[in-house]
Amino acid sequence: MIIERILIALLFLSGFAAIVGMRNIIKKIFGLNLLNASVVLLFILEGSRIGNQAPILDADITNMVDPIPQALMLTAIVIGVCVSALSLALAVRLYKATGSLDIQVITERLQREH
Amino acid sequence: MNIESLFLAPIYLPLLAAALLVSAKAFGQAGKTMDSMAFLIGLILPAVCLALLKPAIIAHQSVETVIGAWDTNLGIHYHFDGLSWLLIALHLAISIPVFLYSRSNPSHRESFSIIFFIQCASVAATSLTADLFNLFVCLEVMGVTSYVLIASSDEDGSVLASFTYLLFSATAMVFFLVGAFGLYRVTGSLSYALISQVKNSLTGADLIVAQMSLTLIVVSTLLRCAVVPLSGWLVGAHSKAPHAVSALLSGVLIKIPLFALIRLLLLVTASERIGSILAWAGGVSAAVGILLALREVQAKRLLAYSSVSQIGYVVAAYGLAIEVGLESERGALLIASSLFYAFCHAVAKALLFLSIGTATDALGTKDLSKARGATASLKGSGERVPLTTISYCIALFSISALPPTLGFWGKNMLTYLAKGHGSAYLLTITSVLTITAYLKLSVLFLPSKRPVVVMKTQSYGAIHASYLVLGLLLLGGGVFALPFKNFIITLLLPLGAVEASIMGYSAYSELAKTFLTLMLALFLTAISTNRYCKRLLAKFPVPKARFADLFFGYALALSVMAFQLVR
Amino acid sequence: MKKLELIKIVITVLLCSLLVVPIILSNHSWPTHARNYLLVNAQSDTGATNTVSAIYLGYRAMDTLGETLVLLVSVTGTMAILVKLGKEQTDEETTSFSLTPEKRPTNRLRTHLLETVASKLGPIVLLFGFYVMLYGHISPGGGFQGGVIVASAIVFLALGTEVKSKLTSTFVLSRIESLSFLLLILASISGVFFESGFFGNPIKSASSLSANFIILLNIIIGLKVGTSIAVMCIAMMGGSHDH
Amino acid sequence: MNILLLSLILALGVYALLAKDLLHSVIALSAISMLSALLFTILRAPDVAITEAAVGAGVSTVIFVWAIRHTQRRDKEEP
Repeated sequence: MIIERILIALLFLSGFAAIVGMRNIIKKIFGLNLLNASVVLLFILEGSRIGNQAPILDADITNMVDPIPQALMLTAIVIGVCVSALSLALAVRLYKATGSLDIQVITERLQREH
Repeated sequence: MNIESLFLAPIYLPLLAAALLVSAKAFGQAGKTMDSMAFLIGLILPAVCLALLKPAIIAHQSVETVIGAWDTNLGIHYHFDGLSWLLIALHLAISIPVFLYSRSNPSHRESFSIIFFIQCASVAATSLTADLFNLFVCLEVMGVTSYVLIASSDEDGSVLASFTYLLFSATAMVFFLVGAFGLYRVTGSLSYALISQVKNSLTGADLIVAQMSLTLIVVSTLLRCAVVPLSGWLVGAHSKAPHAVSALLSGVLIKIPLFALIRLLLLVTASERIGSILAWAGGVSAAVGILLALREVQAKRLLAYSSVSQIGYVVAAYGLAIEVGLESERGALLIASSLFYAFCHAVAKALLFLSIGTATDALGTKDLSKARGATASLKGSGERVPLTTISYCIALFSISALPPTLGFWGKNMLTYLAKGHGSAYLLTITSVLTITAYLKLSVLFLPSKRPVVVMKTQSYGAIHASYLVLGLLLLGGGVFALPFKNFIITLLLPLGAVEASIMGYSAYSELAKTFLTLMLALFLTAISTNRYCKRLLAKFPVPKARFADLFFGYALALSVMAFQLVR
Repeated sequence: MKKLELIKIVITVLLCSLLVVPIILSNHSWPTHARNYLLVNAQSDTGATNTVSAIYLGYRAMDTLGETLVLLVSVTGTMAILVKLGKEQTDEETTSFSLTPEKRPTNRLRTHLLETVASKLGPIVLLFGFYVMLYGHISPGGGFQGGVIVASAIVFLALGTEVKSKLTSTFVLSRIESLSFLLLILASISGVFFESGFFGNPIKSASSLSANFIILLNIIIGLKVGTSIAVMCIAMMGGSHDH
Repeated sequence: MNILLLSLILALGVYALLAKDLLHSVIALSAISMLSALLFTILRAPDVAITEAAVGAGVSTVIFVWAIRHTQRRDKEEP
């Protein structure tokens, strides 16, 4: 149980480190994706600890998992993908404008134009 | 129609307007008439609904309801009271003129309107919601609309500004989700009332987890308000966006999350520690923002830095109110004056962004060291009455807290109430520097000897209408400031505030102080235009916010707040 | 300078991990009362046996509306950027994904594998998508998931057929999208006039029919999501200039 | 089983961040989505599994590939 949590925490931290530290903007977006994935995994994993049946009310259901985190995560997954789609579109426009994916180079080139 | 349906009107009517516009666009029917109809449905009708609600609000009807009338443990709670009424009214007061202004710019018209109306709905939902996950969704809708609106500008840097803001706030929203996870796990609920019930009885390790989760949620929401360690994204985003969007973002959107947060903060214990941090953060924001604004030579960037500084006032009073507690008279007055000043700043800053934006467009340059003679250029481009200059002056008076405008009452009342706390000194220094910074900006309108540059000619009808609404709000608010203030205090009563009046205070007794501030500011301006001083100032390095610095500020804010809460 | 930057990054990650890791590792038992309530009442409240659907479109339908809005806005924003890019770039930048068969490198080899498989698979996937959409209230699935499957089916059809069919033209798709968005807003407002409040179930009182509202929402959301994602994918493959 | 899947996901995630070829990273992310979907099925969350498979492995991969096609495939450090 604790090992699973540690693995998820590591996934979270690696995604966060990529967002902060990587210079390539597409890699940053990969990091954001991993961050989202880790939170979704966390919610579903912990929410499934209280039962062993899928949350569909059949006749013989007695001990289902918690459906609330699942419903929340449906929303979170979709929002995550929408945000990363938008950020990728912006990244492509930045590349077309400056010819680079490196955040520092992009910043410098855009500042120089002023 | 019951009170809930009327209160929800600012959410679903703009959505209906957006849906109509989407359909009109797909069927090729979009045009001026459709746009006007959407304006009526999406902005005017909600304003009518708010007017209808006024008697119920004054009678202190505070309704907490579950959307769709489901079970209280599972449904989404919405809270209808004076605070949400005021927030929606604030947003409508700015967004109606901003929408009018935006009609002068025909490019990407349909997409702009659709996204604008969706943003209106999200702002209303944010100010009404009392559910943690719903707050997350509302903030995301608000964020996504902001990113798209910022990137819709034709300026080069706008994409980078939008991308930076997107990545920063999307990451913070994931932290928000982790916070929601922690609170749900410990308390078993997502609505504020139920969370606070359980959380206030927690002990030991559970309490620490709950406090840390609360920290994540509070800091991630404050990011949208651009308090100082979290404000790195604001300047790029607000200066590169189209003028109408800048006015809306700087005027309203940085304040709504702050006041939406108060519903949660009032319920949980130990929130007075958060309040004391916020009071200091507000003071520091005010000072740092204005110092950076003084260095700036680009008109819109100067305004954006000034937004950081002005939100500092709001946050400082807000934090002090939470620290003192709303049950006390001082706390009640402080929260009211915080909201009052948010209103003053929103109107003034929207007017500033619109008028400066129009002026720089007419001049063709934003550089304050070169641009002169905006009035003549505007005249050349087809403006018959110099309303841009006049409304700039009104907004200037308001933001520098000079009578007879709304800002005079707002700022003086706020600094008077904040007296005694350390950040009040920072606020007083800031009000002197604010005048200096705006005097520097005013050179745009000085007459120039050079020949008049005319970039383009356009019609000013819609632009002038928006100026008139905002300018009259500032002047009329100045005349009716005390009744307005008392109105706000009455409306905030259901929050747990006590009846309090500000009888012993009259802003006119502080006229001498205002005069002193003005003299000091003029003196400073005179000094700073001196050649030696300029040389000395130029030696200070300009701080360059890199991408990693944004997150460094975020981590700093997180750890300071967590340390205060867990200690 | 570079070292300072690195130290800053390390401090940032460390501070954030100090806050986040305890929350992730916390050992508090997961709350059960919401689940227990749903076990007994979900079916009578909403008429759906799939409790996730019951929450997603019943108890917390407001979140779903917000999610649909995020999707709408981000697709609109992405499309605006795509249009801007399309104006700037010349035709030489073709991709192997390109929709027009002449531009596809596979076309040169005359294998037709992609076209054949995609055109045969498309209708089947479309049918499956509608199944997932319509049965979301009693089995896993729902409007959103079904919509994404429908979107992939439309993309398959667009890849497979060399003749332009009406189903795959972005023109028709965006009309369906806009109408279903209008319907979604109208459906959510309808409760205001039926005494059940915003996003209330307007046909809640007729207990045997109460699942119908969820089915209706599933269909509307499915159409909305499916068409908007399909429009975006087709535009990304360079097929948006057909009108 | 959960631990195995999670460590695979972590390994793929780290690979996606460190790979020099961005297309490889995209494939790794897509694999992460598929593995997560498998994990969700094991954890009795079929709805989330369907969504993750359709959205994570389907739509987001298409968008990522599109973005890389329009930029550059290699992640090269610039001076």
